[in-house]
Order: sequence, then C-alpha cells, then structure tokens
Amino acid sequence: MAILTVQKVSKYYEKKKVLDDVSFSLEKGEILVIIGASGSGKSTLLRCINQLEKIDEGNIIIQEQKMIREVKKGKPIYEKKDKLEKMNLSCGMVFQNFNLFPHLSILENITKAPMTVLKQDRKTAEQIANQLLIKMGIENKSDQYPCTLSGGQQQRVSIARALAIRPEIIFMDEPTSALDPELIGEVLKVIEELAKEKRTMVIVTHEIGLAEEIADRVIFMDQGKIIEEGTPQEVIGNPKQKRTREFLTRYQKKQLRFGDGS
Amino acid sequence: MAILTVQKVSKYYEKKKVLDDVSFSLEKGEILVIIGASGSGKSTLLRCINQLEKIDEGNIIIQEQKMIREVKKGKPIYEKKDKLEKMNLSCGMVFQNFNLFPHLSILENITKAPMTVLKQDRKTAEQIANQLLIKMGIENKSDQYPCTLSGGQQQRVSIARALAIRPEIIFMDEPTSALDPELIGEVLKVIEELAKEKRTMVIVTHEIGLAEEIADRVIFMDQGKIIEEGTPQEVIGNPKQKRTREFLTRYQKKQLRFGDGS
Amino acid sequence: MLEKMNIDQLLNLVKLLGSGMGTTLQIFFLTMLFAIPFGIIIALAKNSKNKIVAGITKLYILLIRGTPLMLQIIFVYFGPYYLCQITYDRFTAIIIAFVLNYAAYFAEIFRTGINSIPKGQEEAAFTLGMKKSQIFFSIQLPQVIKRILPAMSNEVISLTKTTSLAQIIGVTEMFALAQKQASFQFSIIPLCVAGVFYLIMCGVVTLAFHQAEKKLDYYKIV
Amino acid sequence: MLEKMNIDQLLNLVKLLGSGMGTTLQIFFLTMLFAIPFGIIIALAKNSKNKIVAGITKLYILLIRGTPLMLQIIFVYFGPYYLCQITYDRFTAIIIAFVLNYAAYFAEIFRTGINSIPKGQEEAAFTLGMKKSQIFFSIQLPQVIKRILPAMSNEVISLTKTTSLAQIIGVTEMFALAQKQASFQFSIIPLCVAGVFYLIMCGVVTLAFHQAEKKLDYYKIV
Amino acid sequence: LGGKNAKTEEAKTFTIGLDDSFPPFGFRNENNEIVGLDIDIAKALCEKKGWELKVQPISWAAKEQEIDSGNIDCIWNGFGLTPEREEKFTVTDVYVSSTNKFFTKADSSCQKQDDFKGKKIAVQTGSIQQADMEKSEFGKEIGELVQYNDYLTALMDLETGRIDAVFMSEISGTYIKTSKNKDYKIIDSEGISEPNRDVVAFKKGNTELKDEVNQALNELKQEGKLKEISEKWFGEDLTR
Ligand SMILES: Nc1ncnc2c1ncn2[C@@H]1O[C@H](COP(=O)(O)OP(=O)(O)OP(=O)(O)O)[C@@H](O)[C@H]1O
Ligand SMILES: Nc1ncnc2c1ncn2[C@@H]1O[C@H](COP(=O)(O)OP(=O)(O)OP(=O)(O)O)[C@@H](O)[C@H]1O
Ligand SMILES: [Mg+2]
Ligand SMILES: [Mg+2]
Repeated sequence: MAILTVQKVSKYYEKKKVLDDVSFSLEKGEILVIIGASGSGKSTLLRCINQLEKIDEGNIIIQEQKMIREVKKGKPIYEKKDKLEKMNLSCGMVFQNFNLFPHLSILENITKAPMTVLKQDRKTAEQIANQLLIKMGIENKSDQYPCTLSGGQQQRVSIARALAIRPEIIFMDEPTSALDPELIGEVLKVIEELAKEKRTMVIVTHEIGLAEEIADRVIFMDQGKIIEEGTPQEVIGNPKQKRTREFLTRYQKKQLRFGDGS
Repeated sequence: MAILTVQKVSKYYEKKKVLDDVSFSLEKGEILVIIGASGSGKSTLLRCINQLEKIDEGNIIIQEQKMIREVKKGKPIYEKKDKLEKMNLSCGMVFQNFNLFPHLSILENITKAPMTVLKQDRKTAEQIANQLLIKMGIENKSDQYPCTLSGGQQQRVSIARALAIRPEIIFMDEPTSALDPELIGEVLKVIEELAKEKRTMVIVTHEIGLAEEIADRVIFMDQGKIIEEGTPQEVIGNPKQKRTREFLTRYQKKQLRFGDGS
Repeated sequence: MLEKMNIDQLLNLVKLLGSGMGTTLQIFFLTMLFAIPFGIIIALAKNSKNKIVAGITKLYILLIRGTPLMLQIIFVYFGPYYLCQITYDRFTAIIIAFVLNYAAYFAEIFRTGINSIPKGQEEAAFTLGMKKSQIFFSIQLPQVIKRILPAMSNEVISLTKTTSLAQIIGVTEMFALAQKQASFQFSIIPLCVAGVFYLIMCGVVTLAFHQAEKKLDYYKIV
Repeated sequence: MLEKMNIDQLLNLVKLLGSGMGTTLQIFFLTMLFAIPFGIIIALAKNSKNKIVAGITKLYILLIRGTPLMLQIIFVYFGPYYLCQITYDRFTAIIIAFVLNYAAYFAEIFRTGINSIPKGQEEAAFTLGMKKSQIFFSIQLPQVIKRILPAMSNEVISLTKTTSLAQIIGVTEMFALAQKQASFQFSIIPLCVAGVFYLIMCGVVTLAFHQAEKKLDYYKIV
Repeated sequence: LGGKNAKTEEAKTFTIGLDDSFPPFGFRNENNEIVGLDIDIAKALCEKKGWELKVQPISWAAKEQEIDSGNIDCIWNGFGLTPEREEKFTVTDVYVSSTNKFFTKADSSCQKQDDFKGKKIAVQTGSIQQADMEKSEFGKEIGELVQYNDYLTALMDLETGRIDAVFMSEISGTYIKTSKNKDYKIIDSEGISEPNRDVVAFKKGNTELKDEVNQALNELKQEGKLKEISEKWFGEDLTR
C-alpha cells in the first residue's frame, strides 16, 4: 500500500502551468530523488504535498487520506482542517535555507513543535531533541543560537527539527545547495544515515552523486511534467529521454572538466 | 620585475592574527590561485591588497610603488592619498556576492566608474562596456537591472565592471561559490577566457579543478600563513605538507563518492 | 520674561510640575498598555486577506494619520454626546483618543515588522504542524519586537510630549501646569522646566529601549 | 454647535481657510527643502568616526527629540533677542525651528537607510577607484531614497499637521484661522473643515510617496 | 445641580467652567490653586446659596461643547458679552466691565491711537479684541494684526520690538503691569470696541439656573460684596 500517492496534480501560477498532470506514488521506506532543471516545478511539487501551496487539479493521498474531498465546478475542495492538520503532521520538510528560528536556541528550535503541537512535556521533548542532536553530530551546540552555526550545522539542526515531530515521510528541497562546498559533505553524511535507517524520503537535489548512491527511485522533471522515472541506473546511468540526457550531460561536462583533483 | 609584491604582511583583528608574515610576489601575466580552508585568511589577504583593510606589519608593493611609506613606533604609515588611489586603480576586484549596484542598469554598472573615475565620455565608456558584455556573453542584457539576472550572469557583469577600469591585476574572491551548481560553468568559462589572454590574476577559489586548469602557481594558506606554494602539479598533485594533503583529501573524498554520473 | 527666580521659587515650581507628572505618566502608560495590543490587532487586520476588513483598516489608518490628534480628542470627547447624549469622564476620553491614535501608528510599525520576517520561517513552522496563532505568538512576535524597537522608540518618545494635548479637554497634566504658571508668573521659565522634565522622560525611554535592544542582542536578525 | 450652516457660509469658510493654506504650504515646503539636506549632513555627522562630531550630533538629536517643538520655536524666536538683542522675522524663525527639528528626525531615518545598504557595494565602488563623495552620491544616496520612503512618508505626514504650531509666535496659518473662526462662530465646524484640509494634504502626500515608491520599483532592494 | 439634571435638591454642586490661565479672572497661583476675581465671586455666591463650588478647568476652544454636554453648569471666566454670544447662551446681567486699550513699551513714540496707524498690533487669537479690531475702521489702517495664542508670547514680543502694541482688555493688562512691575504705557482706544461687559453664561434655555445666579449676584452687589472683591483685585470697583 502506497504511503503517498500524487494523482494527476496540476498547479497554475496565474496563467502559467507549473505542475502538469503529475502522478507518482511512494512506498513506505522508499527513497525518491527528484532531479530536474531550475524552474521545472520540483519545489512547487513538494510545497503542494506539504500544503504550502494549493493544487488546482488532481488529488494527493497521504496514508490513505485524501487531501481533496470533492471537486465542485472544476475547483478542488480541500478536506476539513483537522484532517489536513493530521496529514501535515505526517510530513516533515527540510528547506534549502534551513529556516531555523533565529530567536530560539538550537534545543528550543527542535523542541518547540513537539511541545506545542504534540503536547510533549519539556523533559521528554528535550530528551528526544538531544538524541537527535547526537545523531546529527552537533550535541555540543544545543544552547547556541542559529546565527553562531555554520550553514552545514544549521541544516543538520533543521533536519533534526523535522524529525522531532516523527513524520512518516521526510521531504527535502535541495538541502545542500545553500552550503559552501566544504560543508556539503557533513549534510550528505546525515542524509545517508537516514537512508540506511530506511526512512521514507523525497529529496530534491542537484547532487547527482547523492541520487545514485541512495535513491531507490529517481524522477526527472521538466517544465512541470515527470519526463522519466525509474531506478538510478535507469534514469541517470542510461536515460531514455533526450531532455534527461541533455540535463545530465551538462553536469557531467562540468564535473569532468573540473573533476576531482586526484 | 614583479608587478605585485607582498612583503611579510601581518594583520590582526583585535588580538587574533589573521595574516601571519605573508610574503609572495606576482609577475605580469601570471595567474595565481589561492586555496585554503575557511577562515585561513584568503579574503583578508585580498582585501589588504585592495586597501579595504589596513595591514599591521609588512608592506605591499604594486608596480614598484610601496603602500607603506614608513614605520613609526611600530605602526605602518600609509602613502599619500593620490598614490594610494593610483595603486587602487591598478587593482580590480571581483567579489563572491557580485556587489552589483541594484539601482543601475547593467550598462550603467559598468560605465559608472570609467565615467566618474577615468573621466571617459559616455560614448567611449558605453562602447567599451558593450565590448566587455559581448566578451562575457551577455550583450543582450545591457538595459536590464541586476535583480533580473541569474547569479552567473550577475557575476559575469561584475567581472566586466572590474575590467572596465583596465586594471593591471584582477583579484577574484571565490567568484563562483555563491552560485547554483548549474551556473558555475558559465563563470568558469569566462575566467578561462581571461586566463587565455594572459591577464595577471589572483583567484581565491574552492574549485580545485579550476586551479589545476589555469593556475601558473598555487598558494595554500592555513591559519593566516602560506603553508605551501608551487605549480598546480606540485601543490595539488603532490602536496608536501600534511595540512595540504588533509585539505585536498576532504575534497577528493566528496568528489569521489558523489562523482560525475557518467 | 527671563528674570531671575530664587531657588525656593524654582523648587516650588519643580514640585508643582512634578505633581502634574502623575497625570502625564498615567496617560503615557495607559496609552502604551492599550495601544500596543490594539495596534497588533489593526496590523493583522490590515494584512488580512478579507478585503473588507483590510479596507476598513486602511480607511481608519488614513483618517487617524490624516487629521490632527487635537481634533480626534475633541471628537472622542464630544462625539458621543452629539450622537446619543452620552457624556463620560474626560480622562477616559483622553485615553480612548490616545489609544485610537497611537494604535494606528503602532499598527504600521508592527505590520512592517511582521512583513519583514522571512516567510520561510512561517512555512517551516507550518510544516511542523504549528497553528497560525502559535506561529504568530511564539515564532513571529518575539522577532517582530526586536525588529521594531527603533521605530517604536521614536513613537514612544513622541508620545511623551504629545500627552500635553490632554489639556484640550481640560485634563491638567504637567505641561498644562507649566503653561499656566508661565502665564501667572509671566515668565517662560516654567516652560523651560517642563522642557527639562520632557528631556528626562525622553532619556529614560531612550535608555529603556537601549536596554531592550541589548537584551535582544543575543541573536542576529536573518 | 453642530447646527446647520448654509452653503454660502461654508463656502466662505473654505475660502478663508484656503487663504491660510498659503502659509501652511510655505512652511511645509520650505521645511522639506532645507531639512532634507541638513538631515543628510547630520546623519553623516552622526556616522562620523570623529568622536567629537558624532558626540555633538548625538546631543543635538537628543535635545531636539527630547523637547517639544513648541519650546524650540519659542527659543529660536526669542533666544537671539535675550542673548544678544537680535530680532528677526517671525516667519524665518518658524522655518529655522522647523528645519532644526525635522532635520533631526530625518537624520535618524537617513542614517538607518545608509547603514542598511550592504557594505559590499561601497567596497566594490571603492575598488573601482571611486571617491567617498562619489560613492555616496551616485551609489548610496539613490538607494537610500528608496529604502527610507515609508519612514519619510510618516514624518512628512506629521509635518502637514505640525505646521499649525506656527501660530505660537503669531504666524497665522490655516489652523489658526480655523481656531479663530471656531471661537467667533462658537462652532467646531471650522475645525472640522480644517480637518478636511489636513486630510486632503495627507492624501496628496500619501499619493506622492506612493508614486515615488512605484517609480523606484524598477529595481529590487538586495 | 452639576451635570445635566441641574436641579435635584440633594446634589448641590455648582460647576463653573473656566480657562484657568486667564488672570486676573481665574488662574493658577504658584501653589497651583485656582484663584482670581471670578473664583472669589463664585465662592461668595455659593456660600450664599449653600451650594458646593466645583471649579472645572476647560479648554477655551471647547467651551460650547462643555456647556452643551452638561459637563459644566456655566462659563464663568471674564466672559465678555457679544451679540453672537448673547444668541448662543443664556446669560446673566453684566457684573464687571472694562475697556480695551493699547499696551505699549514705556519708551514708545506712540502717544495716542492714531500713532498706531501702519504699526503692528497684537491680539489674542479668537478674542473679542481681535474681532473688534478686524471689524473697526481703525483696524484697516494698522500695518499688521498679529495673533498670538496667549498674552505671554505677545508681550514678550512687544519687548523684542517686533510688535508695537498689544490690544487687550484693561483689566488683564493692568493686572500684568502691576503684578509684574512692568512699565507699559497704556493708551486709550476709541471707536474700535464697546466696553467689555462680562457675564456668566449658561446653556441656551437654562433660564432657571440663570435667574437664580443672577439674583444672587444682585444680592451680593447690594451687600457690597462685589465691590470688596473688585477692590481686592484691581484697587477699584469695576462691578456694575
Ligand atoms: N509564487 C510564485 N508566483 C509565480 N510563479 C512562481 C511562484 N513560485 C514559483 N513560480 C514559477 O513556477 C515554476 C516552478 O518553480 P519551482 O520553484 O517549483 O521550480 P524548481 O524546479 O524548484 O526550480 P529550482 O531548481 O530553481 O528550485 C517556475 O517557472 C517559477 O518561476
Ligand atoms: N571584520 C572582522 N572582524 C573580526 N574578525 C574577522 C573579520 N573578518 C574576518 N575575520 C576573521 O579573520 C579570519 C580570516 O578570515 P577570512 O575571511 O580572510 O578567511 P577566508 O580564508 O576568506 O575564509 P572563507 O573561505 O570562509 O572566505 C577568520 O578567522 C575570521 O573569523
Ligand atoms: Mg526549487
Ligand atoms: Mg573568504
């Protein structure tokens, strides 16, 4: 049984169709990597699933719960608030810019939602938070404020924060692309750890290497459509579509020219 | 005869020594690449040469003109304003964050300094600017404003802007590290073009590939000191110092693990 | 009009004006107490997606900022009488007028503050399951406070002096006393002493805001 | 006191107050004309590395913000006479007092604006060989203007109403005429008409700032 | 009394409204007590009637609203009678009267009214003196009519020489002159204004209360109480 199903979802910004009849589904424990050029709609797709944007057509089903109740006069009617909230809670999201709360300490950043949303008491929340910080390798930073951390550390905190509400699925939107090259590695390591635990994840990334290493399935998007879908070997190693090949060539070229210095 | 000589330069921020007895020199037409970990003082070194920071010890000599006139009570006394201005004009600088002037069009960004500083008339300045924009491959953007350009395009404009005052030496401080991976290539291409013209350049970069490809000489810095200096083959291909090897390994590891997807 | 005063007279004057500071400070603090929460509500209303609510708020702010506070005080005090024969206490009227006025100014400051907080934080909080009100009170508001301190300090300093308008409907505060003494003694010295009182108040307010800024300095605005 | 006025009376009143608007507008525009450049100078002085200059400026701003404009007007008008027997025109005195006052408020706005422009642009301009004054006038100032428009609009709107303080030293502007009529006619209608005049001025100012903001919308603040 | 239901027997508060910066009628002394001619008369009157006096400072700009809404029972504040005021309020008989005069510097070259032609004359904004001056023939011949919010600023400006005279009621001017030891020259006016006839003003139609006060005033006068009070303040009897 799929834990997430995206059914023929379309989305417009004004007149522009930024998601065009997108469908896919995700099994529990599966890791899906989405790649595609800038502006192809990857972020918008994640934002729709996380209810940060409304869809105009189609449906999104999380843990057998539909997001759209019915369609009236061509307009999708969303489910009641409490159901949407429950669905939202089963999704965790990691943003490109971390979006940590600057006025809260690292520990408070992580415990805030568990305490206010899940009604955990402070002790439990902090215990869980500390465990997560250990896992992220930043247990000694818990009393500091986000501005004192490097980008890589901030992103690890934001992953911990997302994990703290125990979501069923974790979404990451280019988790490393705001980081200095030196700092990317530490975040990728954490993501690999999560992959080893077989957490259900959807990751948008420019790191083709990451896709090859951890993805169970890769989706390539272009102009709001899913162009190609399959295992990393299929989509990256042996792409069928011309557009996919072009996209990958561009990366490969750059990486060949300025490849590793060994 | 060296066009730039840095003589035993030291610099403190409060008590912290961020440049520690740095000496090197640069020949006309030479391309020097500086690498080193975050916080090792690379930017500070460039900023001192470009008079954005004051040095506390040593001297900087540009085209046989000393920046420090004399040392009084252990404090270096800078040359007179007009001499400093002339030295400043022979250095062009490209910043990590482009620092374009947002209220001026691309063309105006480039012509502003030639017109106000070199007293070029508008026609001449615009002619030169247009030639530079063609060279940068963005001749069709001249009437747009910086906010409408992609990061890569902005960085190319900022290179054109620096070239417009016809500096003897061009300094670049991590010119690609604020760019999305997709956009790095276009800026690197421009830098290679400049390298082919045998322009005198000093580039701070994290792109080891770039260093290998265009550098005549590579300097590796650590904790404010120059640790290793030599041809790319020597410093990158076969580093002598333990610290250099460690630094390079970190990059290689990342690039091996998530290497190109061919 | 600048003839010498002896020390006794000066002390007497200071004591007298000091007694008027009671009313001045009451107006000052009560206005702050009510205008701040009311201003937050107006700020949220103006940001509202409901066009009617946003429209009414806009009109309200335009009217308040476009007319002198003096007129507003007169309307608040006498309006109810002409409309429905209701009279009430002049001090209450002053507080209402001041709150209505300052809330509009505060609202614009709050709104700028709220809008300057990166949207991403709201989104992050939302995906963590937090409700709108939780997001507002525990994520946005604490940061808004830090951002608006400089602008607020300006308004609050202006409020210290604006309290003197209370005399329009006969509420005698410090400055009214000073003016009366000036006309009785036929001297501008009482006005100068009032100036010193204001300067002290302004100094205290500046200091308080400085302290608050320092206290909130533990994190940087992103 | 809210009894009907016939149309003729009302027109008369509007004409009378309209005649006072001449003075009101003169005060308004002359204050803007001088207070803006003077404010820029004060802003730069407060940012100065020279501690004495910065200190004096700080004191000046504290004094101006800490005391009521009314007192400042009296000092500017009568001070020179009591100090050295110099007298001068009352209108000039009003303009000087208003400029001294508003320049201090404008200065704080300008300073925030200048400081909010990324340092990197100044550095880039410097490495291009531009001089301090060139950087200020052609790189920073144009951007400062865009950034400070909202804050300036607040101050300028306040100025429209503050002009009424000119009557303290006998400069008769619109509001003084309204008060006189109110007192002669035993009616608050003249004050309401004055309110409408202010509202119109405020509307025009708001619109002008709106236009300016639109015009500067061609680039985004970074 | 007091408030709108002016005649309940138990509530014997009589609230007079005044601008408490109008010497010598009603103003604050250095101890912040409201004192003055009107206060003394009102006190005497309340004593006679067995009322409790409440002195309420009001803003002059809002005096009509105050009395209309019943916040005060009357305006008692050297309130000069004019045809307009007579129409808007119910007023008592005149109890004090005075004339308006020019107050100028002792060393002024002006000796008589005609010398002020082309000169700058100051009045208080919205005062009767302003209205009279603007209406009169003489007012058209002066150089400039400068309006001030209060006499303090006007007289200060007289000292600086930026105005040539202040046109104000003899009572106010003389009071300032004597109590502050100023050597103003006082010059009579003619053909500009009628004498100021000060009355107590009630809400239009409130004749009942007016009559009561009027009668008490007359009794006080007959008893010589008014004369006594007037002499205390002016050294002469200005009561009518
Ligand atoms: N708020 C918005 N209003 C209008 N258009 C938008 C908005 N957000 C995104 N778009 C447009 O929708 C399209 C898809 O954007 P999206 O951010 O989803 O792309 P993406 O694949 O995530 O790209 P990137 O790799 O740059 O993050 C783009 O053309 C973009 O310009
Ligand atoms: N304005 C400043 N005040 C105090 N310390 C500073 C300042 N600027 C830089 N430093 C410190 O000086 C040291 C060198 O900084 P610098 O920016 O030159 O390093 P870098 O090699 O350019 O690093 P990166 O790769 O991160 O750009 C660092 O330790 C930094 O913290
Ligand atoms: Mg995206
Ligand atoms: Mg650097």
